[in-house]
Amino acid sequence: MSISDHQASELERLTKILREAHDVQGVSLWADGWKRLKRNRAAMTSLWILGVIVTLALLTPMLPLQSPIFQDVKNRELLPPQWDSFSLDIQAYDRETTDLEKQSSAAQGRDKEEYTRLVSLIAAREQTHPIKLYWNNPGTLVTWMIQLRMAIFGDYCIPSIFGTDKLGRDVLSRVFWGSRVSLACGFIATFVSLIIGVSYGAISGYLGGRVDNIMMRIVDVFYSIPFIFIVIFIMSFLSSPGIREPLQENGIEQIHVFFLLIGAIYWLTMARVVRGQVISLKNDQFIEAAKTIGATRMQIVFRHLVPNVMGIVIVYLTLTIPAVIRFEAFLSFLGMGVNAPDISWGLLVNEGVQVITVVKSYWWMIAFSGMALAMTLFALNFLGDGVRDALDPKLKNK
Amino acid sequence: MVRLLRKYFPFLLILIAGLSVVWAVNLGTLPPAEFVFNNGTEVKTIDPAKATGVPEGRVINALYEGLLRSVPDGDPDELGRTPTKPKAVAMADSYQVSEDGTVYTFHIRENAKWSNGDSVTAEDFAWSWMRFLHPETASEYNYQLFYAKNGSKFALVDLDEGDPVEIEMKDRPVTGQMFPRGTVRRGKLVSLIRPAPDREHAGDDSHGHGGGGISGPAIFVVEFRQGEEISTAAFTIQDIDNPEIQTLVSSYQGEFDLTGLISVEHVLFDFEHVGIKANSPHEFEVTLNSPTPYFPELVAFYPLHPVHRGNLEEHGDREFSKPGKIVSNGPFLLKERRIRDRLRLVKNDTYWNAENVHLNSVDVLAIQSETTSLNMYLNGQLDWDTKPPNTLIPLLKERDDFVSTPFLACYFYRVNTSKPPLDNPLVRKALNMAIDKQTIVDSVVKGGQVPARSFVPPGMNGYQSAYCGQYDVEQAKRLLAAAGYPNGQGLPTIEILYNTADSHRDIAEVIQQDWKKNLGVDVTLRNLEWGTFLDTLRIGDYMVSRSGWIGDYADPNTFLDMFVTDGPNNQTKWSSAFYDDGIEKAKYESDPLKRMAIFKEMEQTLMDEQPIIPIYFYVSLNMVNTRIKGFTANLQDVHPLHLLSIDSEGSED
Amino acid sequence: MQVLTFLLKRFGWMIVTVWIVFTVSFFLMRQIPGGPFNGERVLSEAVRARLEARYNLDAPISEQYFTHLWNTVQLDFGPSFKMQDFTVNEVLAQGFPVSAALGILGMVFAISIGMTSGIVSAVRRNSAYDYSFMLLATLGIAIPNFVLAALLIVVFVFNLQMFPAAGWGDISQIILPAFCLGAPFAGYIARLTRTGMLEVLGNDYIRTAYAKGLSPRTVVLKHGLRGALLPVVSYLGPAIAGILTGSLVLERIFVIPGMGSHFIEAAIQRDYTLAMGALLTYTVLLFVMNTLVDLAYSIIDPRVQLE
Amino acid sequence: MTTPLLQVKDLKVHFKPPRRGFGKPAPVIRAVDGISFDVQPGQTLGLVGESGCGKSTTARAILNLTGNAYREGMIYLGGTRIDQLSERRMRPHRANAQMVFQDPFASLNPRMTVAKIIREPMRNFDVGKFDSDERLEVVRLMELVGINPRYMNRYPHEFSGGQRQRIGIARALAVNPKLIVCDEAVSALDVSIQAQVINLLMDLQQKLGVAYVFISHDLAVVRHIAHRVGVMYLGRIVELADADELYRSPRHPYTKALLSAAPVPDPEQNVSQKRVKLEGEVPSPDIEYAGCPFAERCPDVLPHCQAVRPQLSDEVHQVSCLLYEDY
Repeated sequence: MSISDHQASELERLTKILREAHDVQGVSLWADGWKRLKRNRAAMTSLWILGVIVTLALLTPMLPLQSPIFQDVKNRELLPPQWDSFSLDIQAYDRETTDLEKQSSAAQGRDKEEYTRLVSLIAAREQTHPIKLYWNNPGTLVTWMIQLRMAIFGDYCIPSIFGTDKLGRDVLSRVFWGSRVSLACGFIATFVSLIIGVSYGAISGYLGGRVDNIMMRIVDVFYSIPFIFIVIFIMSFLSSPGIREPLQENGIEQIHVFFLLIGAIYWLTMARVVRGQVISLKNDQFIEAAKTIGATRMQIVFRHLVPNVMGIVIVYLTLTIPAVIRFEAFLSFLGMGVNAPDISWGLLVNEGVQVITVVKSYWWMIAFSGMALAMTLFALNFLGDGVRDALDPKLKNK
Repeated sequence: MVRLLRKYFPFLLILIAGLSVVWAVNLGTLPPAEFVFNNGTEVKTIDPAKATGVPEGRVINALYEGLLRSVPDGDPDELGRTPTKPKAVAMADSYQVSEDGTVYTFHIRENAKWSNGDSVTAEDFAWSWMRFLHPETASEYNYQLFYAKNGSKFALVDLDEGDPVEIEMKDRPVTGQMFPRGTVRRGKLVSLIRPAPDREHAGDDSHGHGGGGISGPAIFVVEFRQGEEISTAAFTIQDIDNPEIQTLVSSYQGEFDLTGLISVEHVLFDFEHVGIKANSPHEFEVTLNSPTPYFPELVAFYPLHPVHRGNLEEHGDREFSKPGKIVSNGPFLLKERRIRDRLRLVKNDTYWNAENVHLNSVDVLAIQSETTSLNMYLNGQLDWDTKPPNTLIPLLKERDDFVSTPFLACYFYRVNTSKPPLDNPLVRKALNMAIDKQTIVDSVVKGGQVPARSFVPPGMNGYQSAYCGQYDVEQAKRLLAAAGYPNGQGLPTIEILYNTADSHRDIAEVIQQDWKKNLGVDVTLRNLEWGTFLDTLRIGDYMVSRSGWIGDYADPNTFLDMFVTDGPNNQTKWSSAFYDDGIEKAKYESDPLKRMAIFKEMEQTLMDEQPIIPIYFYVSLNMVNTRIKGFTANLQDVHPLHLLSIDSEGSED
Repeated sequence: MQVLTFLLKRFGWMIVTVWIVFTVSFFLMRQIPGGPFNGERVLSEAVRARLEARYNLDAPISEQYFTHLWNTVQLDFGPSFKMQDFTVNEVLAQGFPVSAALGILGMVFAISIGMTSGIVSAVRRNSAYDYSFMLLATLGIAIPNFVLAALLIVVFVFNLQMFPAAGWGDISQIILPAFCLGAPFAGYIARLTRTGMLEVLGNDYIRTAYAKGLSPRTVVLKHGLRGALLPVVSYLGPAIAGILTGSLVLERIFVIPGMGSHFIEAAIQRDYTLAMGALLTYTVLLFVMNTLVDLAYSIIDPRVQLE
Repeated sequence: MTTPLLQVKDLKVHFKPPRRGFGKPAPVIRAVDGISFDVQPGQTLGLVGESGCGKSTTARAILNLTGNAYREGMIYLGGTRIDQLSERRMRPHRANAQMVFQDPFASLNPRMTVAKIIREPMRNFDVGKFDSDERLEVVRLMELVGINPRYMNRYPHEFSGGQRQRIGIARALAVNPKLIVCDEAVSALDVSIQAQVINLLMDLQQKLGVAYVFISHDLAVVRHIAHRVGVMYLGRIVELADADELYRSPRHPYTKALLSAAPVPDPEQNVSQKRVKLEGEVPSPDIEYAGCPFAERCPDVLPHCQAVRPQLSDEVHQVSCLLYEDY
């Protein structure tokens, strides 16, 4: 056998083993934790609830809901929860448009004047199409989803089982649409805080010494800043004429900045938590091992340290999301939250709080939005507990 | 030591907590007053000269009293509103107007007293009005006295050569406060020396209309006469060693000797030549530039209430109004003041009409939340709630303690006439006609407000408002088509700006929907918090903006003069020479009928051009405990506290 | 000695913090649109110019900065722009004790209710007490405090007529707001206490203590509590910050004349000096509290080192 | 004699421990206090001593892992002085010297699969590609260290201690190092497993010609694997000799004591030696001694031992004791 033959057969053998190895997949710590989490009934229920809430929020445009912003102050103001059926008039509108289109194609060539009139009328009807009216000029994706909904459910709408608000809008649909903003706020802001906090904390903790000292003093300084104030200022600043237009031209709405801003506030505790974990991990031998095998500092931080602190980070995330959602509600209370026609749970709850008086309590205005908010936060809390138990290394070794 | 601390730490913590609770709950308490009402917000100041706003007015009218008082008087009209009239039931017991309507003589009642026992004299008024106009006071309302002869020259330091001037030397007895003033010398301005170049820029403010009097380096050469002797001296309000002044002096080549240049506090138009004069301790005379039929209303307005000179000179500008220091002449005294909590007023026994003041103590609360305020009212903690929440008004209306009438205020949208397509009056008219104002009134604000078809609210004596058209979708569509946007095609998105408060958003949302539905116009909303909102409005970075205006007095002028070209409150970029002329003409018209006719014509112009879209006229909304007597619904929503009394028999609780 | 150097160092950092906050907010405030003298009624230029001169706002920004900074160093925050009858110092002097009282009481509520229910839950693990307490605690965390306030007002003010609706002055008026303020933190503290206790009670030395014949109460209070105290104390820092924010809302709902309302109003109305004064007060307060928490932490846990 | 692969000259490593609580600042710990030795290519140097004598610090110092600790002396690896290199400039040299760690449970990243763990150094140094597929190289290495390569996608916690140590060795070998520092590499393992791993290491030395610095507190283990052995006491080498020589005729009283306390691997040889019992406790490394640090516990102590510091003699069998100096 020649050398190359030998090599070839060796290669073949190794490749075969490699293929076999593919069938033997290990159980990572994550999978391990997940297994434990699955046994925790409260956490799993929470996870399911959250899953359902998030899915519903994502699919909201496809659900047969009434318009969240269309008002009927005359007839439907502050109705209590009810089962009276309600339907939209979109199909009729579309039928009319189709009729007009038929007429125009009939008129085409025959009666030029009539044809132009009809064409411009059809174009105008496009402009005033109910979808644009009922959902405030939705984006492409949402429009598509609403059209899908029209294809499935037609004009049918779920009745106002959550009642209507002071402008005659359907609370049920507002709660659903509000979930989109609130959850987006919770998740995006938390994600921002995660990125900043984890990187900052991990770098600070790993580098240690003077760098760590300075970085943590900076965190201390930030900790002592009452952020609500800064938020007020920055939001005002961003809405000032010289700033707003350039941002909008680049497709950045105030709400996006709002998300980022909240995220940028909540990274502090995350950074501290991560730093603490990193400090306790960084003298572990596998970190020294990583050094000896030539990993750079950044590799050590982000390949070796960060994945190992993600457990605690996830636990902390489940605490941050509720905090962020509550902060958004709090800002809405002060009138600095999302802008109309955007809806958030905080806004709805705040609207509800205003009509709780002894003269008359329009309880449905707060009950459902409050419940949605509380349920989400509740579920996140329980999930956080469950995740902590599942990932707790103390339990693991037993 | 540390270990000891460590051991007992939990107990220490508990001890600290306990002590702080004791301290926390042991804060001073006030027994409740006889009458408690919500003033809506913290008053910014109770110095009449500096105050603005309705809440401030309520307090200042209770603490101070002017020459006249606006009181409900006469028979209620068909809406149940009692007209309010400025009457001599205050410091003045009577007044006369000269035949040409320009000289007012007020007779101050003999028994008018300050709370420290001093008599209220005409001199007090002259001095207080001088302070009110003085540029250093920077009173926001000072234009109310620009009607007085030379009033604006004094306030705006609008000096021309030949004018009589007063010079305040830099020798104020108390530094850091404006009164007592330093030595004042009076003379004639013979020369005003200012840098020659840059006239193009300085041109705007050299006459003091725009830029706050004489700004930049200036040297005043003043001539003094003492018997036969005539002397001149040069003054400047800058520092002597200010380089600009130095250049000015060295480059000066005129006839006057500038060597003895003196730096002084102020050089103002001589107040002795302003039409405000104390003829005798009890006779006070005001000379106006032109007949001003609503001048008595201004006199009754709280900024013109007097303050006690000795009090102010002793304690200074900020301190004089503190409880314990304040000397006032109104029906009530200020007993205590807690910021953003309450003002405690007690009856003033030295008040001339004290026997007819029935309330012994009044608490003025500063509750901003409408819901909280209503809760406190319903809970018996308040006797008068000034702002019940909109949502509940249909329910509250049924109660007999709900007092509501339309008053002199309009809720309207400003339209920025410089932004296409809103520069087209047809578009503006179409927008106006496409708003279902009745629905807004019935279903959003709900307080019995009246849809506005004009800008000036109805009910003004002898005035018939103009008309801007009904809710008419077809007509609106036609107008829009005529403007070149059939069915809203090609019309850019319109943005409605509003501030984050009250039901502005609800209204904006309804209008957004009306426009979209009726005209096919895309509308976006933009809310800003108050400070940003005002600034945005001022620099004109908006398309359509929510606004409101409360009349200062019962005359169309208070509404209409704001839309003259470049008027500070115009803010719509709308300009009409015809309109400007009309408003100016009305100023000098002494025939009331003709005057009203001019106003009506002008308002019609405004409504035809539509730089503003009136939405509705406000109503006053008050919840008043039925045990309170003397509370009358009126056109200006003024409810002087000294007219209220408690009917103990009608008491509910 | 080491405590002293620690405190000195912290003091140094506090100065730095305050300076940073001062500088950032000074320039941020002047960057944002809307000056302090804007009102619905537009001022004439003359009056505006005079007002700006009165408050030194017409000076070059750098001069304003240094003047203001120097005054601040001397603890003189200047006159309030909007509450013209008062200096900022007067406003803060009136508002601070009120907020402090509310905050302290809220904190005491939070700690006492939280720790008690946490201890009970831990001792009676998996009992009905445990479940209901923990459910309540989670609820407390999940419900925004302004919602809680609205509900409590309906129940306690109108249905039961136990408390006045709002206001400030006597003890009956402080209970509801303090409770609403403390509730979410009580929830957190209850959970922290429970977890901390369970961790400690699972340790060997607790079993030894039982074996030595110590009564369960002694064991729980002496050893268990100490274990529970650590996480609770370390939570106090964020809790204090949260209490400050929470009081902003509750002061509004319950008409309490504290710092919170000044703070928000000043920011909205562009009352530069008052906003600055309130901001710096909060900053110092937060810093001092954080430092105290660190100190307390090192007292109860000998392993912790002061940096 | 060829040029040594590793040369350590007069190495000192001192730590300044952080302050704790309210206590006084702790004094400097002289973990390594002036040691020198060479390692020849393909040879094994054993370092023995009680815990706390500075063995592990020495190991870390060789690989530039002592962080911010104060360090003195010179270290040459393959002729290059490495002790003053920055982290970045050290990196290329790391491929030459690898380490196998004490705790098989802590030295592997629990979040990575075995394949990833072994592949990581290859990636970092861009070596070891077998037919341009690193995974094949991983398979080869796993076979080499005796783990079934089918399990390459498993995680460390799914392996036993001995297997994990083999993974650690595979990781060290991945970059074809000339030197591997084994820091108590087998002490955490059961005795039977220890033997397997030791044999593996020796096999690998045979096959690959790699040199070891083998650190252990267990004299028997060291004797088995080492060509030369150094005995450390309080941060110094007190005796350094060829393994056979050292075990056969120890000279330093400390070495003698250690050997007499150790389990007897070869009863015949130890008959003649009587058990030497050490008095007292290991003194703390934060005191600077004027004389011999072992003097307090030394059974053969001389009067001037407390005052005069012994130097390591300059022979093949080096010893640092006044008994062998000319006094």
